[in-house]
Amino acid sequence: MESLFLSNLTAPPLLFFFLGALAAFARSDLEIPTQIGKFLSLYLLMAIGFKGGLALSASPLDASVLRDLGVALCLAVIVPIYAFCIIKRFTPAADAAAIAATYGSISAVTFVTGTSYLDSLGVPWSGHLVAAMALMESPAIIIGIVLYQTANREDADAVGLNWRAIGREACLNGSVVLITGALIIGYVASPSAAAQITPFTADLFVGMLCLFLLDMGIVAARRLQDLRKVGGQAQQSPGILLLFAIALPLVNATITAFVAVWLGLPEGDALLLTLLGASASYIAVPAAMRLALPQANPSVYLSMSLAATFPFNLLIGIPLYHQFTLWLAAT
Amino acid sequence: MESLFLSNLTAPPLLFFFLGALAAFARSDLEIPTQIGKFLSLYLLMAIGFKGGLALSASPLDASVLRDLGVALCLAVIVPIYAFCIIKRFTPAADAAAIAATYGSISAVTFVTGTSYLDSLGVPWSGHLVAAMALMESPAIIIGIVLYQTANREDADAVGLNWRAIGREACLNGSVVLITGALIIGYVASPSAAAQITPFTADLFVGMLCLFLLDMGIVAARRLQDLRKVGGQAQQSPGILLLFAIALPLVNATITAFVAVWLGLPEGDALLLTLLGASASYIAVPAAMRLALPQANPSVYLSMSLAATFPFNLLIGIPLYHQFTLWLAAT
Amino acid sequence: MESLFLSNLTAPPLLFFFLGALAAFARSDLEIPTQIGKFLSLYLLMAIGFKGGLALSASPLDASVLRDLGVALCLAVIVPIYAFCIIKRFTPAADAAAIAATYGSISAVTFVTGTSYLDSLGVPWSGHLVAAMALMESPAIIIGIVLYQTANREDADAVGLNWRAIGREACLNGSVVLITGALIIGYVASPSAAAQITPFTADLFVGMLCLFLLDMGIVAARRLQDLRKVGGQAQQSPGILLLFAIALPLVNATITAFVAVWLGLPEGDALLLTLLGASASYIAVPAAMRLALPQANPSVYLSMSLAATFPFNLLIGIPLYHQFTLWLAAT
Amino acid sequence: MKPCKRIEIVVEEALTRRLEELLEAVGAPGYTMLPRASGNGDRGVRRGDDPTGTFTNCVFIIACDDEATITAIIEGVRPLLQRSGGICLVSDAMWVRH
Amino acid sequence: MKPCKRIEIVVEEALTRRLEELLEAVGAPGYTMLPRASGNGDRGVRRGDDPTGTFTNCVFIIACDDEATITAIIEGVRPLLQRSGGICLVSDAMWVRH
Amino acid sequence: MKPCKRIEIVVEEALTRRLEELLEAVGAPGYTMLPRASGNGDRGVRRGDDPTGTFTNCVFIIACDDEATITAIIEGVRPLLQRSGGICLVSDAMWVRH
Ligand SMILES: Nc1ncnc2c1ncn2[C@@H]1O[C@H](COP(=O)(O)O)[C@@H](O)[C@H]1O
Ligand SMILES: Nc1ncnc2c1ncn2[C@@H]1O[C@H](COP(=O)(O)O)[C@@H](O)[C@H]1O
Ligand SMILES: Nc1ncnc2c1ncn2[C@@H]1O[C@H](COP(=O)(O)O)[C@@H](O)[C@H]1O
Ligand code: NA
Ligand code: NA
Ligand code: NA
Repeated sequence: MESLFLSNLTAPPLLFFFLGALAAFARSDLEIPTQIGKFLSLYLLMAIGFKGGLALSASPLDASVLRDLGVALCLAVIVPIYAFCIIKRFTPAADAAAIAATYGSISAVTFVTGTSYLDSLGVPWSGHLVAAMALMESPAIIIGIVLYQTANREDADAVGLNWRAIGREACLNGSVVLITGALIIGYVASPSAAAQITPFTADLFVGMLCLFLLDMGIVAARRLQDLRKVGGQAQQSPGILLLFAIALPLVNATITAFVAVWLGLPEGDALLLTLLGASASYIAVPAAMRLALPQANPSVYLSMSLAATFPFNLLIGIPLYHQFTLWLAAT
Repeated sequence: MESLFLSNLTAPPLLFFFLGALAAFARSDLEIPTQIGKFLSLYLLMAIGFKGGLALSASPLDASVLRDLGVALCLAVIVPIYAFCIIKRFTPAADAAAIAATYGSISAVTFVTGTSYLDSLGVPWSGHLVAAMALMESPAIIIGIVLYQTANREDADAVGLNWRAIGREACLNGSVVLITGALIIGYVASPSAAAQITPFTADLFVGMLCLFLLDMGIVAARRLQDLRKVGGQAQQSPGILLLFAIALPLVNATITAFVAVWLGLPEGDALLLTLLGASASYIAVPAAMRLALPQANPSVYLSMSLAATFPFNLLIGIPLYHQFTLWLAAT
Repeated sequence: MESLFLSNLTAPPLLFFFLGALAAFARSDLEIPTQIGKFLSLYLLMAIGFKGGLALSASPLDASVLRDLGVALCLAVIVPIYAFCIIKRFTPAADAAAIAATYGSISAVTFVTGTSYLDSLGVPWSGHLVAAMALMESPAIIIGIVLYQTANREDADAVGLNWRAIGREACLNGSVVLITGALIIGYVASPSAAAQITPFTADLFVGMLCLFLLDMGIVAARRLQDLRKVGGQAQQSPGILLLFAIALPLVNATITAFVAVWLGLPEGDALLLTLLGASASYIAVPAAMRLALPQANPSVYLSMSLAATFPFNLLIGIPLYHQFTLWLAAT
Repeated sequence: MKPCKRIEIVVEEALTRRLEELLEAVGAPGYTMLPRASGNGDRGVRRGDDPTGTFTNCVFIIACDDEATITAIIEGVRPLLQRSGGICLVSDAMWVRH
Repeated sequence: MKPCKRIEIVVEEALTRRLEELLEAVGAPGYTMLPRASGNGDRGVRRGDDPTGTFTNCVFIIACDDEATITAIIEGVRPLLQRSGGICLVSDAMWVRH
Repeated sequence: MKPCKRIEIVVEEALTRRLEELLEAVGAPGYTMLPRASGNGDRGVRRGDDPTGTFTNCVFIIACDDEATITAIIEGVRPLLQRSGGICLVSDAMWVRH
């Protein structure tokens, strides 16, 4: 087990994340330009979508695939509900709803790092997990807003929520569209066409991931510093928020791992599904929440997800959940 | 014939173009940062120039190459002249001149997509077509302005055109310089030096093209939406403009295809030359027109070229012209 | 010897540098977006660091490596001191200090172009030269400021230099952090992990270098034009500055070459160390000088380094120093 | 040249589309938008560096010479600022008519 | 501090070089240019997203305290705006002399 | 709405952090920063195109209604401008309170 942790911690993508975080903590001026950060993130979404589509086209779409997708969808609906019930005891309803939505959704880069972890161990994984990821991105947004509205009927009415706009923004946010689109294109691509694209999507993948995680390390470390500074503004102590940022992924991972093992998923798929459960969104959901729930404080939910949960999942979560699902499957 | 259309429509680059257009029509927030769009476009120009130069250095420069280049240059001069004569009956002279220049010039990305179409079919093409492309980019700019001046002597004099500046801007616009430069560099590069660069210029080519066409899909769809909105501003109905945007490439393609077959060009070269005739500029010419003919409305000529002709050539034009040149050559 | 010069001048990276410079002199609108320029530069630093780390891990860290690093560090301390003594006779003390710091430090891209030159000739070089480069980047900044303070005690006191901030900015500037970090990551990476990243860091290297040198050609040519325009502002004639910009690298190269040959370095390493001595910083040092020595004129030191020394080293320096070290070693 | 008001609004980039829709709805004669600004205010630092755009601002500049439209813009932007932060400055300027 | 005019000009990015040449020609004391703005006006939306720069704006800010130069800038920019669109605003400001 | 001063500062990007620290130190109520500006002035052209950021500017906008803070900002920024160049403009504006 220790070797899994160690080999994860010395994987170059992780080390580049560390490098970025260290640079930011030391106040180095190392910086990835914003548009490059977005480019790297678009690249990763496109590449993982295309990879998933290729893998999907290689194995027939059968009932078990549909079952897995259905289960993933259920998780995306259930997780934010119980998360909201727990968190709202400690924070204002708007913040609780935004946190619930954040943790009910997923982080594509955490997933992508998981696939690169599995690839480096030589453990196979199935393409339909990418579809599961795309499916799990949006529902939490809707659920989060409904929960808030139920809890705070008056305020919500006053705002006059535009449900059509929210629905559209949830389902059509850029990352969902790009992953889904690339997945379908990879699925329908002829083998010769796919072969022309794989040097881009496959060979560069780990290198681009390294560069993106370098950026994420810088951003996460800065956000952590800012969080300490403006800690007083939030209505909760940073300590409580940090606790939640570690506890929520652990709880979600445990539940998802049980489901994965109960479904009898193979090793790689079990880890990836667990990782989807454990990970929290830091792009799609915060973007949607700023529009639909502006009264929630982004320094709370975005910082928890980006500065605490994301590094935790990357550094400790991946090998931990791997070990846990293996152990569960063995018992 | 149907299979050519179908295999073209399911080529990943085209599908990414669709994906971008769909995302924009659905008002998704999917977006490629501007500087990334420019980077992808620079990459494609550099890569196609280098490829062309390598191909050119492999086959001796003989009389037929010079003949083809001469013919390409003639096309670039003649096309805008007759286009102007037709269009100026329907639009103000400035707009007619700008449209003529736009359609007399070429679209490097349409060309590049054509080469990727041929590569996927295994049809060879010659490097000197890239040189033809570079040659065909600028003349239409000068011709367009001369035409406008001839038709509108008074207004043109009032503006006080700076011919030296126009000439320089036409011949030294960034894309011409980059394609030509990369072509020459590819031509003189030693085989071992070329081998160090091809992983960049050749292996990534289709993947980068996919990402760029995703961007172009978004931009074209948005421009189409804007065109509908501000339709009333132009002095023509959008319908007429759309008609021209489809009719002009068809006419130009027909003429160029006859020339290509009359020259006895091999299959791949005939398609590429036809594509150069049929395609319309949406970078170099509009940029030059904004400076030299500001009285022309860019919503007219740029939208026609970008939002109608470009997708038309990509989706239908390429296999159609292919089929047509094959049929012409056979009869 | 002529063949070395010629093969260097026809190497694609150099030709792209020429292309950019030509485009800028001709006032073409060819332009690499700023964030793309930074991305390319980050890529090169990451790639050369990673490459160096891999090479280092392949050969055992022995005493000679430590000796080379120590010598490199000494050079970085001595060069700015004698440079300052010479230059301060001709320019104000602040400018002299900034120039000394600039030429005492190194240019990573010149180094990188040197490695690509060696690779194309099939001459091997050692990974620890990358470590030497990282070590040589910062000391000159501190030395330069100390020299200025010693020469101008009063002014320096008035400014109230914040030595802690200067030290941090010198040692933690982005390029040092990225090269060092990537070097360490390359060193500890397992062979299988390294194999996943090399398509990114190694295969794309020369292509990305070409694109970056295209950008540098544009920037250097523009700076040269600006230098002529504002020449009157500086307190020295552009002629003197240009002379220094060629003489300083020649002197530094001669000294370093003697040291390299005296150390008995193999051919490739001797060239790279000489190149480190000869090259001048145009990113890290100017950035630090703007903060610590704002009274020095950046049009002087940055233009000398970027618009004269950088092209000189690239075009003539690399083969010249190569020839010189070979000749020294033979005698 | 004729007198007008120069309205300058700083909001986070996520709200760009909302603000554009508002300006169109109230009939603003035009606007210019500068993206990718960073900033600092009551709600803490917005570095303009994260991939979400939540901590990135943008600046709108609106020249307007119609009293009613000016009021409509200000009243329309107020709730936006209340919920999501930002500032709105109004100053006098002369509009060079062309 | 001394009083001056703050001139703000929005034109499309393609005209940047023309405007810079104009400012140099009339002897403007300096200028600052913010690139990559989007906008909306009489000539429709300019999204700032296309690869041509035709639908992208930029903003020039010029501080100037010389009457004659101010007039020269305004008169020089007017035909540019007439042909290609854009706006020019002039307002009062105090220039902190250093 | 209440009256305030709108302070606009152009400095080179390398000084961003210094200026931010200054604004924090004197208690400015907030600021907005627009990066990647180019410009021209006494010290020659700054194209905003080089990899060092030395020839790139940025624009700070600060709304402030407290006399003492305004003075502190102006006096704090003056030595910065003296050594490294740039400009500082102060004008009147109305601050839309939300
Ligand atoms: N006094 C101010 N001057 C200039 N910009 C400000 C000021 N206060 C706030 N801002 C801008 O508005 C954004 C949101 O402000 P706030 O809602 O106060 O956090 C900040 O990130 C700044 O960009
Ligand atoms: N009233 C206005 N306020 C601010 N910016 C404007 C205004 N009108 C036009 N603009 C800017 O000027 C550009 C060209 O305007 P127009 O020529 O009216 O289409 C627009 O894209 C805007 O960026
Ligand atoms: N009169 C001015 N109007 C607007 N911006 C200016 C002016 N003078 C200087 N600047 C800006 O301040 C920067 C430094 O100016 P300087 O110190 O005069 O070289 C320039 O690059 C411009 O961006
Ligand atoms: Na989750
Ligand atoms: Na054409
Ligand atoms: Na040196």
